[in-house]
Amino acid sequence: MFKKILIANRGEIAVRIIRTCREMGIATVALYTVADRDSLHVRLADEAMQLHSAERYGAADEVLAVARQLGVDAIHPGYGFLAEEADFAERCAQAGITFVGPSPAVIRSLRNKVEAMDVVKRAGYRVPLYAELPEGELDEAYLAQRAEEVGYPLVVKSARGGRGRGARVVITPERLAEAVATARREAEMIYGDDHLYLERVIAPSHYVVVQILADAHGNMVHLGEREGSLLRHNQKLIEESPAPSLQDEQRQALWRMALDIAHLFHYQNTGAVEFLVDSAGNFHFTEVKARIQIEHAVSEMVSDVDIVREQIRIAAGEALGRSQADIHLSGWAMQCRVNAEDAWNDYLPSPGLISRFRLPQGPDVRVDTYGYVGCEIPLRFDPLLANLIVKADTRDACVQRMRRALQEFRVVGVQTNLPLHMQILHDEKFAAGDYDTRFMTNFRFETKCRDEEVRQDLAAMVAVAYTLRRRIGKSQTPERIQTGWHRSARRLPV
Amino acid sequence: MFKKILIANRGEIAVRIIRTCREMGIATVALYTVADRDSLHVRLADEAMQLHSAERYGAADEVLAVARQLGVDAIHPGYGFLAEEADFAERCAQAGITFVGPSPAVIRSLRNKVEAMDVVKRAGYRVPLYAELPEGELDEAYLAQRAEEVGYPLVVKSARGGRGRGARVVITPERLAEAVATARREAEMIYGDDHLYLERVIAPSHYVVVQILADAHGNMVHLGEREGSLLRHNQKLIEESPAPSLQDEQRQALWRMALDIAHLFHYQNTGAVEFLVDSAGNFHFTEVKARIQIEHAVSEMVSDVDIVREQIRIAAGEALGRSQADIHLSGWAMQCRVNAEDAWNDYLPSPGLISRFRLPQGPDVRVDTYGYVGCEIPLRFDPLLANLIVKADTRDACVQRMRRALQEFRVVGVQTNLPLHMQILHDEKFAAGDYDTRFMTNFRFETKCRDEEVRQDLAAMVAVAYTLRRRIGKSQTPERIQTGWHRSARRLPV
Amino acid sequence: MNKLSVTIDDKTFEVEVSAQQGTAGEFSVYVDGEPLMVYVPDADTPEAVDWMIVDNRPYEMVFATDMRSVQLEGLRHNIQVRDRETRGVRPISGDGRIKAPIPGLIARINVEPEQKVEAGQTVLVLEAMKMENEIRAAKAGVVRQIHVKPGQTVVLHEALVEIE
Amino acid sequence: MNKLSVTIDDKTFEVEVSAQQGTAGEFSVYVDGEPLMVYVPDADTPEAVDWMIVDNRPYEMVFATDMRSVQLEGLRHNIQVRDRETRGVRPISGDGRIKAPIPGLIARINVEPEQKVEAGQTVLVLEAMKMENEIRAAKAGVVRQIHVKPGQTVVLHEALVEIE
Repeated sequence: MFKKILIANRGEIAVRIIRTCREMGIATVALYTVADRDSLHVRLADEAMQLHSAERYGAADEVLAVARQLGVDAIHPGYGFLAEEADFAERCAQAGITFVGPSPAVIRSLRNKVEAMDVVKRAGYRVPLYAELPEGELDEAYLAQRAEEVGYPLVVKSARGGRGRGARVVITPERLAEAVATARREAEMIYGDDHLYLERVIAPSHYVVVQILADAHGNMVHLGEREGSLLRHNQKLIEESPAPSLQDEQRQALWRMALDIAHLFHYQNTGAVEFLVDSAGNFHFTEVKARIQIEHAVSEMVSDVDIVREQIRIAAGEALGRSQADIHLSGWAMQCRVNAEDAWNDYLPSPGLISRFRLPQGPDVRVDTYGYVGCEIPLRFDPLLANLIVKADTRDACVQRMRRALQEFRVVGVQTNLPLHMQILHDEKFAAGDYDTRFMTNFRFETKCRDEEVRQDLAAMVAVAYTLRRRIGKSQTPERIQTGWHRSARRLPV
Repeated sequence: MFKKILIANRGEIAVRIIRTCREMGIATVALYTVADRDSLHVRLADEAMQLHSAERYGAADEVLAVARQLGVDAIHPGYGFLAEEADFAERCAQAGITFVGPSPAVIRSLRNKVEAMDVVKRAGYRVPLYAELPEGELDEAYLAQRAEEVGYPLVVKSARGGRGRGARVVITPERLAEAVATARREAEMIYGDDHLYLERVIAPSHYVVVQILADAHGNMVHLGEREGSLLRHNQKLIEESPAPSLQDEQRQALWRMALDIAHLFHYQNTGAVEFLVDSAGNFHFTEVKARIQIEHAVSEMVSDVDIVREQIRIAAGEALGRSQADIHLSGWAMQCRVNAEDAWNDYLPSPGLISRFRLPQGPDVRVDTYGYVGCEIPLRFDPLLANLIVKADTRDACVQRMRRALQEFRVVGVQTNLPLHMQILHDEKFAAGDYDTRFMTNFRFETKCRDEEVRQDLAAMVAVAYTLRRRIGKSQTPERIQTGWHRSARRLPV
Repeated sequence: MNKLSVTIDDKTFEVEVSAQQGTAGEFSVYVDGEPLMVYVPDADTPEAVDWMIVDNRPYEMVFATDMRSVQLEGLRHNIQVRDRETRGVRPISGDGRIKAPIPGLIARINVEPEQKVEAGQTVLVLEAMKMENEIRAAKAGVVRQIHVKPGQTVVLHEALVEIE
Repeated sequence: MNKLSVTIDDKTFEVEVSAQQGTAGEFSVYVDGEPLMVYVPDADTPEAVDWMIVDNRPYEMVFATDMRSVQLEGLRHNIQVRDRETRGVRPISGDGRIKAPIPGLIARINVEPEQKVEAGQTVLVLEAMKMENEIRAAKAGVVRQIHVKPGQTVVLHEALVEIE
């Protein structure tokens, strides 16, 4: 087994990986930028090195240099940044360092979304209608014709990016040319590759993924499916397992299909095979995420498998050590992605210094976060502050538990989307498990309080708060309070 | 189901009960003394009432008065205080309020430890040698003779108290009379009942309990056993399930025996049947704890059953709804009792205001606590600050996970016994599961640091800390810092 | 005792607040005549207050640092407080120095150096929690010094203007 | 640059500390000649410091408020710091007022009002972190005022004695 692992990531996933490494007796090396220096992953690691180059956690050269300098024998990329970068994985191998993930070849074949769909389609599985676009300038007529083949509404995507960033939905032909141009610029900017394709939109639909584990000895298992149909800005806000939209027979079929598809690519390590489920209940393969996912803990909860531990064991060449029969999926798990963003201000990021931080506790409640009281939430990175995951025997109990956990979760110093989650969890249709990809589009964030007793009590509390503040004479300049308050959260009285 | 439950307790167990009530949609009423007003259970409850009488949480009259005033339909006593008080349970019934626990009759028959042992002995089960002592002044010769029948070493116990408080070990006859006198005074003081008995000491031994659930419809199940042989001052420091000292056949026999004994008392609700296991592997029944226990979460972890929820359902007259076959004990769970006490100062209580509080997180780690940053830990009550519970597939993995969790657990403002737990978890024999009731007696708390690099780094850090403090001119009077620092943890700069 | 008008979103309540003698953090409050007991932890550090108990109902909330809104149970409410006492408040000190009766922001200054003023004449306007307080001269005289500028924030009892 | 003797339990280290220019919270430290880089978060609030990074090794610790012990990785170490500079430190101000060069506790006062003192004569002893600092007169003169008493704690630059 590895002696020392470098974690080329930040935030809650870096903390998550450190925890498992520590339990496995593996020393950890954390990386940090100046903005991240006070993050929890730096405090918890055995060693911590600062990154100086502009690419930050994506700086392949610097990461490899640190890895060599500190003599690590493996690098865990987490998600994003250097995950799913075949070239980086190759350079690790050349440096004699194990990349915790699939082989460069597998990453490459999966990173090109069009080729991946070709393979799956040839194998006889359903995929969305799609059409690859040649590089360079395109003849309008040709473009229009390709679009006709796919049909409208369609989405213009980066061949490297897959679903998510850089994608452009086109409802009618006249918007096509412009959308392609924009998507090309974005793809070039985000992925350094302007290779595009058109994909037919399937809506309404359900997003489901199957979590799989595959070792180097030909053993492959799945840990059930997750549904992530609750999206905002292409981000999964809530994910759960099992998928409420599926019947058990569908589940079985989905699992088999996912394993077969993973075999097509000779997949290894952990990954998620993603599908769209149309209203007729057909599964359309979209892509394979060749890395750990933000929502992996949901599958950990229902399967009782530590996915990060298995990832590391597989990377070290060990056998899975459990067959599908040994994996008992039980109960219902759900994850809320808690972002540092302001639900009352168009969900803009809300950076700042955390002055209070109370994590929910109790049976089968788990929070993965890099925050703590006194920790600065930087503006630069993803607003993801914490993953709140709960599990219970049934979906109803799971929803009840999540509501309870959300109520206990307390963050002061930055604004979070906890109020949004609370309202979604109290939405009748969501509570009934009756939702699809349209849910968030139609969801309205409630802002009015209708309970008169609460308002009366609130009036009393506001009056007392005002009286107290007036009594203690202090300047009320917001700036001074925002910085002052927090900083002074550790100051001695003079 | 109940609409509103009053929780006649404090600390982590009150918080624990509130969580389940909330998930069941039951409103909660918290009680608090002035010293406890800032505890988490007050903040999380739907309603909170202050207790004014000197008996505090044991004040039957006041608790019932509040219950009537706020119209609760059930009272959960937690452990200690009004739990296992038959008279109180009776008064609840008279007031038309459900007492969440066994019937008054059952509590009575179990509360008298001598009668309970009589019953179990008559039924043909092994119990320690014991001899009841008549009330009032005792003739020396008679006392000596009763002691001879029991044999030395023996322990003088309160018939109401059972193991724990008020118990006195006697090694040789000459100490007997004095021990009996002291035990009598203590029993009178603690339990208001000076009824004593002598019990033969079984040492070395293992303390094991079987967690059971029994409904009003004749259904009874067990959730496996726990071992709590690691004691200090009669307090279980660490408890785990399953018991490392038992073989599987022994386990099976123990479970059957526990259920049979519970049936002897027509037991209902949740409880723990306690045994001593001697070096020959014989089980000696000692008592039934007729309430939820501090260590219940260990059984929750391995059985996936929310014991508090079942307790409430049973009290409401509902059927268990699962047979023994539906309960799958899996994995290994362990709990560390984290006390606010100073390991370097003879484990004296360490009250104070919590200035930093970082709870360990990650897969299968759970913390039940009433503390948070800004919370005052009162001197008056039990030093129990938090229960840290972890679960993993195997005992080795469980120990690894507990070490990791202890390392993450951070409390500043009060001193805790976390360092003691860390050292126990690193003890070779404990790690091997090879320990009995003598372990803590022989355990030596390590205080020396042998790592030279760490000391060199420490010297550097101390020098920097000194330099910083000197640069920032502030009074260094410890008192002012201790109070000042914390209070100011929320002060604005002037 | 302190008389306030508290507006929560669109609804205004008339509130009276008085501290309980001898019981730290406890206040007796009347909301539209309705008596309530309010307990506040850390009453000595108001900016830190993030929960209270009203009668027997505990609430956790987050006050905006400028007290213009408060978050409670997942909702954000706009709040406004008008103080029926400090409107047109008289200066604290009997002498010529006019001090700030409450912390706040200097909205307007109505006088100039060397200007003559009558007793009770408005010298400047102090804004605190969205409420304008006219600060008046205690006695007739000449403005000798003005220590503040419009837009400046002042702390409690900070000297504002000196009249001779 | 700051020269210290740091004793951890029974072992004493000679340590030199100097702040890195322009990089907040970073210090260059020599321990018995061994160079180390130390990063301190919240360097502006020393009492709050509960973790640091030495070179690339992060540590979490708890310093006792009196700096007489520190807890690290489950062990408690007695610590003692002696400052090789401030022993016999000269007063900050050139004039007759002697101010505290470091925060601490007045251990002894060696002079009385109206007493004549020579330049360099010890007027009082200031104890800080288990170390006694002799505070001396900058110039000859007569003790006009003594602002402190033995046992009193003083903050940085607090006026102690006035000599005329």
